[in-house]
Formats: sequence, C-alpha cells, structure tokens
Amino acid sequence: QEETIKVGILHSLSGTMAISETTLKDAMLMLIDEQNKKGGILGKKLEAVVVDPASDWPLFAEKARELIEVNKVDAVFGCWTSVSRKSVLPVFEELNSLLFYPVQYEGEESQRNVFYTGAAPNQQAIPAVDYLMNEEGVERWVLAGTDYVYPRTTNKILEAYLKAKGVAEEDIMINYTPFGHSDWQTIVSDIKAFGSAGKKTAVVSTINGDANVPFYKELGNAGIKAEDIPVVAFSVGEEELAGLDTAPLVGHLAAWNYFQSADTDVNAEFIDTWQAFIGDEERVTNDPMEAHYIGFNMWVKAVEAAGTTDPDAVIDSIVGVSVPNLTGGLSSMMPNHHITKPVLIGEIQEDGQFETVWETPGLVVGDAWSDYLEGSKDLISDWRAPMSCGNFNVKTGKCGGSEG
Amino acid sequence: MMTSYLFRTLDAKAGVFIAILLAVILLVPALNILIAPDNFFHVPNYAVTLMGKYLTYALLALSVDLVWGFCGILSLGHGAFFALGGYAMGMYLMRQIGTRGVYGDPTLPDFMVFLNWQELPWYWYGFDMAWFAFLMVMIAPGILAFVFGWFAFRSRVTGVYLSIITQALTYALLLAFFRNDMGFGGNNGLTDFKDILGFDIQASSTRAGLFVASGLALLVCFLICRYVTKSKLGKVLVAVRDAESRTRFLGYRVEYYKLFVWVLSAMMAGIAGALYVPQVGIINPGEFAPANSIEVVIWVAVGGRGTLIGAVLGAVLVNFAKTWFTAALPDVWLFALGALFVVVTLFLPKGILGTIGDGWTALRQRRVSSNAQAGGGKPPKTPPTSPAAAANVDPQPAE
Amino acid sequence: MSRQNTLLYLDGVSVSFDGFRAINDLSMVITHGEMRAIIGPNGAGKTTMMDIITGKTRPDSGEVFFNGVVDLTAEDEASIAELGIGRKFQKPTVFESHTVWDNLELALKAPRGPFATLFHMISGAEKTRIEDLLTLIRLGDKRDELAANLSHGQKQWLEIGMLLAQDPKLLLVDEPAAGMTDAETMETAELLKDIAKTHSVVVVEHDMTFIRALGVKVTCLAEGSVLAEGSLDHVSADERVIEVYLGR
Amino acid sequence: MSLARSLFALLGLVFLLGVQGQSVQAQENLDALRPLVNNLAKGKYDETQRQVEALVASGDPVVVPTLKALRAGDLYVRKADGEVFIATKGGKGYLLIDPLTTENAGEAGRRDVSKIKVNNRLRRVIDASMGSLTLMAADPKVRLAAAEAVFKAGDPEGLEPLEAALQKETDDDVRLVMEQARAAALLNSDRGDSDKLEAIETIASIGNRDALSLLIGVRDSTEGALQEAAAAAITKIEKSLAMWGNAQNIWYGISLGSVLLLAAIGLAITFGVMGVINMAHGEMVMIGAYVTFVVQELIRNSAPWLFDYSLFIALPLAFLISGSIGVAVERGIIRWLYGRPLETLLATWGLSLILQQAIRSLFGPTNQQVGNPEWMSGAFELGQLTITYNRMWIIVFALLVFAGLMLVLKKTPFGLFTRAVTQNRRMAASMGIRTPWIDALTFGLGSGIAGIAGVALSQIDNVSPNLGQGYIIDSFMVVVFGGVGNLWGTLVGAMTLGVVNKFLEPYAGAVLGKIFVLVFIILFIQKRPRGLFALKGRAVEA
Amino acid sequence: MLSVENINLHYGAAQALKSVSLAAEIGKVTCVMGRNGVGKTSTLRAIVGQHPISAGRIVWNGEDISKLAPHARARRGIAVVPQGREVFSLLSVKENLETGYACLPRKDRNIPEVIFELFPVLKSMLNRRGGDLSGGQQQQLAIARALVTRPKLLVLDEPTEGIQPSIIKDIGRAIEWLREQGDMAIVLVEQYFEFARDLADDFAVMDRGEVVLAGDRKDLDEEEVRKHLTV
Ligand SMILES: Nc1ncnc2c1ncn2[C@@H]1O[C@H](COP(=O)(O)OP(=O)(O)OP(=O)(O)O)[C@@H](O)[C@H]1O
Ligand SMILES: Nc1ncnc2c1ncn2[C@@H]1O[C@H](COP(=O)(O)OP(=O)(O)OP(=O)(O)O)[C@@H](O)[C@H]1O
Ligand SMILES: NC(N)=O
Ligand SMILES: [Mg+2]
Ligand SMILES: [Mg+2]
Repeated sequence: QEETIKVGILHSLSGTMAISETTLKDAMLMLIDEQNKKGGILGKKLEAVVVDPASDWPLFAEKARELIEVNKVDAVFGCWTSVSRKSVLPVFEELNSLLFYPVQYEGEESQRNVFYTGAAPNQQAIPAVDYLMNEEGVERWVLAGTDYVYPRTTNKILEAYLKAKGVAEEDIMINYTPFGHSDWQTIVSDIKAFGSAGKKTAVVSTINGDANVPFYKELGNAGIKAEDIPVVAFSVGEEELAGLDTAPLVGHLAAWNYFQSADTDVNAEFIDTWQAFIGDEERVTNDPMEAHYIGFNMWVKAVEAAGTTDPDAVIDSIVGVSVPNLTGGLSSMMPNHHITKPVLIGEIQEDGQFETVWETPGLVVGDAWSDYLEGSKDLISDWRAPMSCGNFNVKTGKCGGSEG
Repeated sequence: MMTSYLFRTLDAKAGVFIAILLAVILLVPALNILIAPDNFFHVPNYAVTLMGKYLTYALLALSVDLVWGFCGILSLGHGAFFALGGYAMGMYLMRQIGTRGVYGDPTLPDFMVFLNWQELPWYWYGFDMAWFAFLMVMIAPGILAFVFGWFAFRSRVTGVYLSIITQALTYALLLAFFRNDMGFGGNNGLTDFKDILGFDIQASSTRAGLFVASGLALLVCFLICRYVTKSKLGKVLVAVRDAESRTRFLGYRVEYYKLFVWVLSAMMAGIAGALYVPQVGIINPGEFAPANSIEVVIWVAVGGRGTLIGAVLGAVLVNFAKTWFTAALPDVWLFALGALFVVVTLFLPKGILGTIGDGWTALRQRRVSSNAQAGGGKPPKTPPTSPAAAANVDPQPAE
Repeated sequence: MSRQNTLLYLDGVSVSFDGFRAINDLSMVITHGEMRAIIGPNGAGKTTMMDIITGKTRPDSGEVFFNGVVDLTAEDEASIAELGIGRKFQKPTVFESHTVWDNLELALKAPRGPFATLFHMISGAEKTRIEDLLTLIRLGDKRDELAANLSHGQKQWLEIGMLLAQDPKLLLVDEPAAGMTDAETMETAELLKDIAKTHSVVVVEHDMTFIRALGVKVTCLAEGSVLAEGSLDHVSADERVIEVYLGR
Repeated sequence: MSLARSLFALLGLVFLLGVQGQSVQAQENLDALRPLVNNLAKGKYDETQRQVEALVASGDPVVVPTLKALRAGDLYVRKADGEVFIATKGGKGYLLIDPLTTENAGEAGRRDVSKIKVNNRLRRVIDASMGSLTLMAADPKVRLAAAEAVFKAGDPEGLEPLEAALQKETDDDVRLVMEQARAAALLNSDRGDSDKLEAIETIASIGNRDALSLLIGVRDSTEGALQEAAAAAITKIEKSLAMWGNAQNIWYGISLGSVLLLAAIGLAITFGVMGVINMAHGEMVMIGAYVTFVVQELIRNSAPWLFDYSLFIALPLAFLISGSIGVAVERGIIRWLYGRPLETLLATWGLSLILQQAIRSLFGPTNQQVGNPEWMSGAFELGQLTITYNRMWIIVFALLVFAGLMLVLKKTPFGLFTRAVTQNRRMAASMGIRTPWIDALTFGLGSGIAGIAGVALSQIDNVSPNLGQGYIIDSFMVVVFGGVGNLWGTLVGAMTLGVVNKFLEPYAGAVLGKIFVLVFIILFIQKRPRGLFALKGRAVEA
Repeated sequence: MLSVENINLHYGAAQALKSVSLAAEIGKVTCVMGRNGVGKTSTLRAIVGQHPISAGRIVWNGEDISKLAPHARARRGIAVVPQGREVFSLLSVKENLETGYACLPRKDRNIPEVIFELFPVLKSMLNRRGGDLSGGQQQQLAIARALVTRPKLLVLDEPTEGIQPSIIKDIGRAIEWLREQGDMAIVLVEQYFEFARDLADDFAVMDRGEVVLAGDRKDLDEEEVRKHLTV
C-alpha cells in the first residue's frame, strides 16, 4: 500500500452544527481531491480522514485525539464555533499537531498549533460599523446577538468602539437571545420602536445560524426595509440565505471577507469546481469555504517549503506564506497565526447572493488581541523565534501568563 | 455487620462484574504505562481517556438507574447534576491555572478578564482549595436535588409530570449557564486546564490516575447502590415504584424515601461529572442539554432498567458504539445508532442484561419443571418474551 | 358520648364530589376494643368514609378524631398509618412486583424511616411471624411467587395478611369476604372475631351470613349518613333498610 | 412585488407624458439633463447622491425612470464612453434603454458595462425625492406612496409641491396622508406658529411612533406654546402607546401560544391520549415541513401560478405522509410496546435519529427555502398594532386544527374507542373494539396532525433536519403543563405559556424570560401536580 | 353453543389449566365453581381470548375460535363481565356503555332500556366517570356494559362480588330472564354457592387447574361440591 499524507476533517455531520459544517467537510474533500489531481504533496497522495464530532463539544476533543493519535493525521481542518475550538485546543497543544479554524470568531486567542483563517473582529465587525456610520449615516445602534461568547465579545468591542466614536449610551441597544430562538416578534417590534426615535438606526447582528431564518422572516413581514433600518450580519452568508425567500430582505447587509459574487477568475473556477464536485448547479459557496481554501493552500505551500509535514517545521515555515484568496488578492499568514483579508460589505440581492457595496482599500491583518478591550489591548502575538509567544504583554515585556 | 450483609447480597453475577471491573481498573493503566507503545498489548493514552470517560458515563447511568429502575422516578434531568459536579471540578481546575492564563491574571479566569470583570464572583470563592471543590462536587448537586426533590416529592409530583419538570430544570440551567453574565464562561464553558492536585493534567500518568479514580468511584458507588437496593429500603423503593399510595397507607413516608435516593443519586451523578471533566478537558453548558439526559436514560434502558450491572453495561456499550460509528460511518452513523435502539427495544424488551437474566431463569425453571413433571403438559407455545405474547397478555394500559 | 374515651370519633362529616354529596353529616363513634360491622347500599359512602379516616380524602366539614385527641384531618396517610390505623382496600392492592413474602415483610410492624429500613436486618421473630401469616392466608407455597401472579381471591387473602402484619390498633376492613367461597367467608369471620379480642375493627360487608357470624353491632349507611344502627336483627328489620338495601 | 408594479405604472405614465411632450422644448430639456444622468456614474455614493439631488432639482418628471432604475440597481454605465443606460439582462449580455427617452439603445456585452452601485442611503434619497415628483401621478397608489415618502422625509422643500397636490387631490385616503405629510414638512419649515400648532394637532392624531419622534423633535427645538402643545401631544401618544403595548404583548403571546399549540397538539394525542413517550414527534413535524418544501419546489419548477395555493396542496399531503409514516411506525414498532410506555421512549428516540438522518441524507443538512405565499406575507395595522398575516393565519389555523381534533375525539365513535383502548386495552378488545386498528389510526392521526403543524411552522421557521428538535421539549412542556390527556389543557397551556413568555420578555429579555417560564412551570406543577386541567377523583388513581 | 375442549393454559412456565373441558348451551346457565386460584378466571380468559391457550380448542357455534383475537370473538357475540370490574375509569358511565357499540351495526347502536330497569343507579350517574363509582356501582356497570353488545354468549366472573343483597337478587332474576329469552348461553363463575345453585343448569367444579366435577343440575351433589370448595 502506497504511503499517504493524512488530513483530518473535524466537522459536525449531525446535530445542530451539521447545517453549517457539512458543507465544509465537502469543501475539504474537494480541495484534497484537487490537490491529488495535481499530484499530491511531496510526491505523496493526500488522504482525508473524516469523523463526526456530532455538534458535541467534548466529542470534538475526543475525535481530535483520535485523528491525531489513532489515525496519525498531519493536520486537521475543522471546528466551527469557539467552544468546539476551545475544546480541542489542549489536545492539539499536547499532541503538537495543526488545526486550521475557518470561521470568524471573537479573537482573544493565539495558539501555536492553531491557524485562524476566519475573520477576527477587526476584519469584520469594525469595518462594517465604519461603513454604516460613514456611508449610511447611522447614529443609533442595535447590537443583537445570540447569547454566547462570540456575540458578547464582539459587542463589547463594538460598544467600546462606538463610544470612542462619540455615540451616546442611549443610542446603543444591546439584546441577546438564546440559541435557536424562533419567536422574534417582541424583539423585532422593539427594534422598530428603537428605530423610530428620529435618528438613523441600524442593527448589527451577531445572531447565530439557525435563528436567522425566523428573524429575517419576521423582519420582512413586519415591513422593516433595509432603507429604514438596515441589518448588517456577521453570521449570515450564502448558505443561510439559501433557506430564505430573500425578496423582502434586499438591501440588508453582511460583512465578510468573501462573497460568492466576487468577480474574479479564481473564484469562477472555484465555484465551477465546487458545483461539479457536489453535483449541484445551484449549490452556493461561502466565506468559511474560502477560509479553508486559503488555509489548505497555505498548509500545502508550507509543507512543500519545509519538505516535511512535521508540525514544528510547518509552524515555522507557514508564517509569511502567501496564497491567492478568491477575491483577487493574496492572503498571507501572519506571525500571530491569523491571516490578512479584505473586508467586504455586501447587500442581499433578490437571487440570494450578495453584492459588494463597499470594501476595504487593502487587506486587513487579523488582530488576535483587540485594541478595544481593557485586558487585551497591551497583548501582541508573534510565533516566530525568538519571541514565540501568543500573548506577549508589551507593557510588562513578559509573555502573558504562560510559563512555557 | 453492614459489610457482611453487603457481601451476602453479592450474588454470582455481581461477583463476576466486580472481578471484571477490578481487572479493568488494574490492567488498563498497567498496559498503558508498563508496556512499550509499539507492543501489541499497549493501551494507548487515547484509549485510556476514552475508557475513563465511559466509566464516568457508567457511573452516571448507575445513578439514573437507582432512581428510575428502583424507585420509578424517570429523571430526564440527571445531566444537571452531572454538569454541576463537572462545573465544581472545572472551577477548581480553572483556579489551578493561576497566572498561567493568557492574560496572566492571578485570580480571574481568562473569560472574565476579557469581558472586563473586575473581581471574582462570590460563588467562585474557595474553589482554589481542592478539599472544598471536591466537597462541592457532591454538595452542589446534592443541594439542588434536595431542594428540588423536597418540593416536588412533598407536592406528590409523579410520573411524567416529574420527568418533565426535571427536564425543565436542566433546560433552565442550560439557559442560565449559557448566559455570560452567570460567570461560568457562557457557551465556551471552562477549558484549558493545566493541572489537578499538582499533577500535569496531560501527563499519561495523570490520565491513568483519573482512569483508576473513575473505576474505583464506579465500584464504590456500585456497592452502595447494591447495598441500598438489596436492603429493606430497596424493597420499599420498589413498592413505591409499583404502588406509591399503597406504600403510604402502610405508614412509609414516601417523600423521604424518594428524597433519600434522589439526593444520593444526584451526588453520584455529581461525582461522575467531576471525574468526567478533567478527562475530556472541558465543561460547558451543553452538558445540561435535555437531550444528554435523555440519552442517559437510554443507556439504562438498553442495558436493562432495574439491573445495576445493566446500567453500566448499557452506558459502556452505547458509548462504545457511538465512538466507533462516528469514526467508521461518519455520514450515516445515526442510522446505525437509531436502529440499535429500535432493535434493542423490540427484541430485548428488558434490555440486554434483563433479557440475559430472563433467559437464565427460564432455563433454570425449565430444568426444574421438566424434572418435576416428567411427561406433564406441553410447554407454552409462545415464549413470554415474544412480542406477540407481550402484546396479548399485557396487564395494564399506559396511563 | 364524649370524644375523650373513643378510639374513632366522627362528627358531622360531609364530603362532596363535584356537587354530589357522598358523605352527608355523618357521625359515628367506635370505642376501644370494639368491632363494628357496616353495611349499606352500593354507593352509600362506606369506602369514602374509610378514605376520610385514612387521610385519602379530606372532608369538606366535620371532625374526625383518633384516640380522642388526634385530629385525623390534619394528618397525612403515612402518619395516620403510623398512628395505628390499618386498612384493607375494597379492590385488592398489593405490590405486584414483590413476592408474597416481601409484601408481608414490608407490612410487618417495624420502624418506618428510610434510615431504619436501610440498616434493617430481618430478625428471627419477624421471620416466624411471616411464616405464621403465610400459613394463615394459605399462601405458603406461593411465598416466592410475585404478587402479580396471584388470582383475585389470593390477592384478597394476601391483603388481609398484610393488614394483620401491621398489627394496627384499628383495622378498617373493606369487603374481606368478596370473592371467597362460603367456607372461606366463615373462616374470615372467625379470624376477625379473634383479632377483635385485642384490636378495634371496622368491617364493611354485603354478605349477611358473614355479618351475622360476626355478631356485633351493625351500622347501616345510606346516602352518606347513618340510616340505622343496632344489632343485626334490629337493623335488618328496619323497613328503610329493607327498602334500600336488603330487598324483598 | 408592489415595487415592480409601481415601476410599470410609472413607466406607462412617463411614456404617455413623453408622447404628449414631443416638443422642441422637451428635447432641449433632455439635452440639458443628459450630462447630469451620465454624472451618476462618477464618484462614490456621496457624489452620486449629489447628482441625484441635481436631477431632482430639475423638477422634470422625465427623470423618474432614471431614478427608479438607479434605485432598483438597473442603471449601468457603458465603460467605453461613460454613457448611462437602463440595462436588463438579455441577448448576449444586456439590452440597453435610454433612461430619458426610454427608447431602445441597443445591446452591450457583459463586460462592456458596469453597474452603478446604490446603497440604502441613496435609495432613501431617491424615495424621498421621487415622492415630490410623483405627487400628481394618475394612479392614487403612486400618489399615496409619494405622500408617505414625503412624510418620512419631512423636508420643508416638499411643502410647496404638497400644497399644490393637495389642491387637486380627490382621493380621501391619499388626502389624509398628504395632510399629515404637509404637517410634518411644515413643522420643519419656518412658517408661523399658528400653522405649526395646527400641524402638531394633525401629527398628534396619527398617534404612532413616527408621530412621536416628530413631536419630540418639535418639543426639543421650540419654546412656549409650541413646546407645550408638543409636550401635551407626546404625553397623550405615550399613554396610548403603552396601552397598545399591552395589547401587543397579548397578541404576540397568543401568536406564540398558537405555535406551541400546533407543535404540541399531535403530541397531545400520541403522548397525551395513547401514552407513548413519542420522541419522534418533532420529526413528524419536520416531515410536514419538508412536504411543504417539496410541494413548493415542484410548483416553482413547473406551475409557478399555483404558488399561492401551495400550502393548501401541502396540507393534505403532509397529513397523509406523516400520518402513514405514523401508521407504519405504530405497526412496526410501537405496537409491541404497549404496557411498556417507558420503552417507547427508547424506540422513538432511535426512530427520531433515523428520520433526522434520512432527511439529512435525502435533502442535505442545510436549510431549505419555503416561501410565504402572497396572502401569508406582509402585515396590516390595527390601531397601533402591526399584525403580520402569517402570524394571524397561523393562529386561525391552530384553532381550526384544535377544534377539528376535539370534534373527532369527543363526538365520534373513533374518539371514544381510542380513549377506551388506551385506558384498558384488554377490556376494550373484549368489547369488540379492534384495538390494533384503533392504535394504528390514532398514532397515524397524531402523526398526521404533527405533519400539518409542520406545514404551518415552515412558514415561520427554518426547514432543516433539526426543525423537530427545536419543538420537542416545548411540546412536552405544553402537554404536561396543560395536563396529560386533556386537550383543553393543551390549548390553555399553550396560550398561557405563550402569553406569560411574551409579557416577561420585554422586562427580562429573551433568555431570562425563557428561564423564568421554565421556573414558572416547575413551580406551577408543585401547586397542581397533574397539570392545569388535572383530572381529579378516584378515577385517576384507580 | 360453546364447547371448550381439553385446553391447557400457561402463565410463563407455570401451568394454570390442565386439559379443561366445558360446554355451554344456548338457553342455559353453566356455572363454574372452585376455590381461590383454581383456574376459574383463567378458563374465562381463554374463552374470551384474553390469554392464549397452549393446547386444546374452543369451539363456538361450530367454529374453532381458539386463534381469534378477542375483538373478533366479541364480534361473534361473546361478552364478558370480568373479575375486578375493569370499567374504563376515565370514561363516563354513558361512554362506558357505548364502547359496546363497537360490535354492533349502526342501526342497533342504542342502550336497551332494560339495562336501566335492572340497574337504575346507572341512569342517574350517566355523566359520572366510571372510576369514580363505588365498587358495587362499577360491578353493575360492568354487567350492563356487557349487555349492551347483545351477546349470544355471556361470560360472568363473580358478578355478585361487592354488590348489595337486593341487587344480587335482581341480578339473579336478570340472569333467569336472559336464560328464558332462550337465545343466549351463559357461563357463570360464582363463589356464592346458593346463588349459583339456584341458577345453574349445568355446573363444573374446578380444583388445581382441572375440572373435577361436572354435570347438570340434577346430578349436583351438594356435599361433594362443598367438599371441593373448602380447603
Ligand atoms: N371522586 C368522586 N367523584 C364523584 N363521585 C364519587 C367520587 N368518589 C365517590 N363518589 C360517589 O360517592 C358515592 C359513595 O361511594 P363509596 O365508594 O363510598 O360507596 P360504598 O358505600 O363504598 O359502595 P360499595 O358498597 O358499592 O362499595 C358513590 O355514589 C360514588 O359514585
Ligand atoms: N397473570 C398471571 N401470571 C401468573 N400466574 C397467574 C396469573 N394469573 C393467575 N395466575 C395463577 O393461576 C392460577 C389460577 O388463577 P385464576 O385467576 O384462574 O384463579 P381463580 O380460580 O379465578 O381464583 P379466584 O377465585 O381467586 O378468582 C392461580 O394459582 C394463580 O396464582
Ligand atoms: N465563532 C463563531 N462564529 O461562532
Ligand atoms: Mg365500597
Ligand atoms: Mg378469579
């Protein structure tokens, strides 16, 4: 039997997260397939090892361990939601393996074995707010989110940011809902009331996956149009829109680093390959898929550069690696294990796609530690020697709390 | 006297079980530590932790079986006690991190630092001390169980009503612990533990130690359950399960009996949770999810309700199946697991152990009766366990 | 009669269900050591009266006292049982998934607290007592059989055995002879007479031969209150009793 | 939809105008406007906005199609010469239309033109300015929309055209809105205080939040009589809004309650009546939702005109499909488990895993799109209440289903036999009741009803394999809270929980609100250990 | 007519009936007697199909019904008054009676007036739930419910249990009346010797799962029977 390089895929195929993660498993299979068509890496074929952590966080850790210890994979692509990542972190640290995490998250983390290919808050939330403030003249803000860490942190950051920009306390309304919240009547009417105070109002939504469909349905039916109160979402992409009649939502916004509508040749090719792979002409692509695309290509490049899949070597060689992203630029792996990305603001179209209405002039470097949070504004991360630290405190000149 | 009684109550089946359990407790760590990794008999770390987890699940199943199998209290919320025990342990482990957190704060856990908490909430006090934390592992679930049970049993909430409010309880706790404002780390829960009682939590010796601890906890709790259920109190419990009000007319204070096993069971669940957390490395509100508690009930049903060994067997078996299926059939494993449950209910109506037990008794009885009445009447056409007979002779309707 | 010297004292007790008066201003007194037979038409309220005494049903009004001092309406089933009131139900109710033996063991007079039972070890005296009861109720060969597998009449017997095992001060016996053969009925009567030497007993029955064999004071209830009281001959001669109960 | 319609109306109108105005004068105007139109393609949003304002300042209705097209994202610039056209997809790339003359202007390849971007701010500006341009349109609907736009803008510039329009207005409804728009514009103008006092009265009579915010503006920027009048009006409106707030909570509560009722009612049969702890109930609901999806998908692909009837087609199908699955499940699994109610939990849990995975394998894990038919979309105002049609129909539907079920169970022999079978299967059989038949039909009925609940729920929630899981816990809570085996209990239970939830939510927030509801249920059960509509008496204990 | 031929019946491994035979003719009352636990109820369960038999057969009007489901037997005119009443406790008295409609054609679905003549108390309690009735009332309801089905074979398991003397007399008269109608076979299990003796045309005495004495009324040796009824 021919020797292969094994790649672990750790995405939930059942349970609540399957709705988002199954697509990423398929995307990874496609990427591995494509790479094998190009001859694999280092002359060896790649072999995907798929497991199902079933949306169960401790199971993520167990499966991660199984992938690394039992299946001996060389890198793992997976997780969605911070808690799944937090759950597997110690495993990757202990067994010294690699994880590529493809979803936007709240930041406040930088770990030697993890590469964060999704957006940090400064690559999504802050530019979105800037856009609304500058281009749409928004003065009053509803920060609506699902009650968990990502929205909580993002909103903390945004609150600090808005206040720094002179927005008054009473012009910010913060609202949290449980996971899978499905009855939005009260909240939508509260938003409507909050928005009728005479000042231009917008909703910044960190509402998680499933709850969005009923939210937007209620919004549409209550007649809240984008021109009146635009909603900018950080967790609503093409996949989520596919489950919605978007006609009433035209003009509402999302902030991402990629839209399927990106008008580039690489993207066109990516979409074609994807649709052919999955056998569905209608199947959409989305931002976390692009993140895996970038992450995977970075890993391939780093392995080739290092000439080995050994994690330590790859960790050293991957920083500084640049690969094309799907929006026409080159994304690079930064020393803090986050990557550079363009930030796009898109408007929902009737066909379920986004049209980019604004984008950052250049690429934005992912910031592991927010400048707007008390505890973390003095921290930086740099995994290159000699610093080799994920949480270096520039004030005290020490490497965070970690002794090692 | 008690111990002699205890041992008198151990029949052959229990003896075999204890022997196997002891062997596992001794052999697994030995094969893990003493045998070289490339040897065929080596048990990898991965397997040790995995089996450790199964043992804590088995303990949880045991606690559910105690209240359900013997006292008829179908708890759809035992995950709450498990999770509380887990959180107590998690809080201890969090405090052990000390300045090694990413922000280097000596008292505040990381998640509090970045959400700008200024000081440690009062309910976190004391968790830096192992003895206190370990006590809380039992006391916290115990108190919750006591308060809940005190009200519910005195109000004579029974049957599905009780089941559903236990579910409401765990669901409410789920939502509460999800809230970041509660100060338990919200959805992310507690993670990134460094060491326990001074031992590095990732060291394989620590893992082996935790495995042994889980095994011993299971063994001790099994013996306790065994003693309780074989005692006269156990008979009262079964009486309560069958005909609660009749038991009252005999002068037994049913609510005290229920409260006793309920709290005992909750504490056992708490211990299970506490041993679970350091082995899986995370405790988060997901453990409070009603579905988790339902699953525990299902392990017990699969193994055989009302047979303590069955509960243990069911927990290990179902979880082993889950581990295996999720890796071997990641895309369709739910078909396999779902079918397993359906098949067990249909063909092993009393669970795995119950059915084995039945077969055993039937065999013995047949031998006895065929000796007694040589040439007597024919044996029944339809064996009692066949579905047709079960449906036909069924004594009582559902409600 | 003053309440003080009575064992059971009911005064002006009424209870109604959804407007239907099952017990209507019922007054009755049982003295220490007395055996009383209660008869009355179906639906007269005999069982309901026992429900009230044992705490199963709360009266809407009226007084119920035990031993002259204990207000039974303020107690719950378990404490009433602990006070020494035992009951055999009209419809036999035994613990079906316990063996005959265990049913009796559970009923046996002993401390009832959880910790007492947790550390309870069955004594020789208790075993003998159970053996005796088994013989008495003729279920010796069924001792290891589950109660669920008994016939209707066997369950009746088992319940009588359980009542005896409790050794209560006051026995409330609801239709003990139902489902028994005539011979068994007479035996039961003898048994109760025997017990009545040391205990107080209230028996409900429809079997007049049985009542006659008991030879005690009879109370006839009808529509929730006392219709007639006295010796059996006296009561059965009462026109109204014949009208509503005995028939012509 | 209505946007497109009014666009057509406008185009028609403009076309007529165009024919009439075929004069030299008109041609000159066009020549003057052309550069302005072409300028729309230059610069960013700020610049575009300035050009829009310039176009509007011309006051010439001939610019209306340009603005409409810009708003709808149909305005493109030809890269080669910077000319701006209305473009629609067609031919090899785009069909071009001259925005001013609306004449055909040839074709262009996909890469030859680029879209002029609009954002929400621009759309708002266009709406507001278009308002004053279309106040005199022939179609009263257009005029109404125009008046509303002017009201929203509250721009004193709009005052004059408004007053001119008011002179000619014949339609009462439109007139009313114009009056209100005039009042709004007037308050921002420099007209005299008496005019403004009158305007305050007009605004106050609207009584909604828009009026409130206008008046707050007045109160904060004026003094004396005006300020007092505004303040008085504000108090009045706030009072009435508070009252409407309560009405709204009740409405929301009933609406949530009816969703709970729908989700629970099938369970009230399979669990409440039959005693099967049916963990697969949610999956039956899910199957109903997927039936709706499939029906809509078929309609979309082959008979789009039927779309508004899709739910009526889906309802019986969902009932039949979920119902037959129910019957099959009962015959295959449940029937072996009577008398072992707790084991039904195990089997149906397994079943729910299988059904979920089956749907996931068949349709994929992602949400499926189920649309609202026209009559289920939008909302209408009832006083200060916004009543959305989908919620309203769901309430009606839930009550109908409830009534129907009640009828079947209480008034038909089937219902009686069902209850007899579940209370004492053996005796029921000896009474001649075909118990297997009744069991299968009853479980089928419960499942079928879950299926039609799924049709309704597809209108407000995700249609994904997880759909059922989201409702199962709530359903059990409702059935148990109401009292197992009592349909009225399920109705009242669902409504109570809905209303309690909705009154708590504004104060406690959604998360705490939900926690409180759960605690409320726990405490309530202490008071009534057998649910809201507990059966009492011997019958229950026997 | 009904003929039970050499049936065996088991509960699990325990045998409750050993080669029991019994006959019941139209227009006659067959009385089964015996001490507690000898198998009377088991025999009736076998006849109505509530428990499967393990040997022998049961023939009703020429048809072997041993394999038929209970509801099918009910539809062939077999009705039962079970021991322990088994009324549907949550159904009202009226509904309890109406369950008997299941084996009636639509036109016959009514409650015969004679039932209320026999048990007047039921008429006044039509809307009360079955389970709320007193023991004796339930027993009356159980008998009435069986009569609603217009049975051709009526199987009664200790129907006088818990019933007041005057109504026992009425039930006796009712059974006589039913017999006199001449279109019904009646199997009666009874412990109350005098009641049984007065009604029985044929009788069978059981002991330990077997029929130990059988014959018609004139063969009845009271002493012999009583011997089997005492311990
Ligand atoms: N919960 C209840 N709801 C309605 N009626 C009830 C309830 N409980 C008892 N009854 C009625 O109260 C009356 C008294 O019943 P009880 O059982 O006490 O009679 P009894 O004297 O024991 O009769 P029996 O000799 O038939 O056993 C009966 O008419 C019965 O129908
Ligand atoms: N469900 C059962 N399972 C096991 N054994 C049973 C069951 N029912 C009855 N038996 C046994 O079968 C034998 C016959 O019981 P059966 O009920 O037929 O007696 P019976 O003659 O009707 O008595 P009774 O006069 O007490 O009603 C008894 O010894 C009893 O213990
Ligand atoms: N981290 C997120 N997007 O859940
Ligand atoms: Mg009675
Ligand atoms: Mg019998």
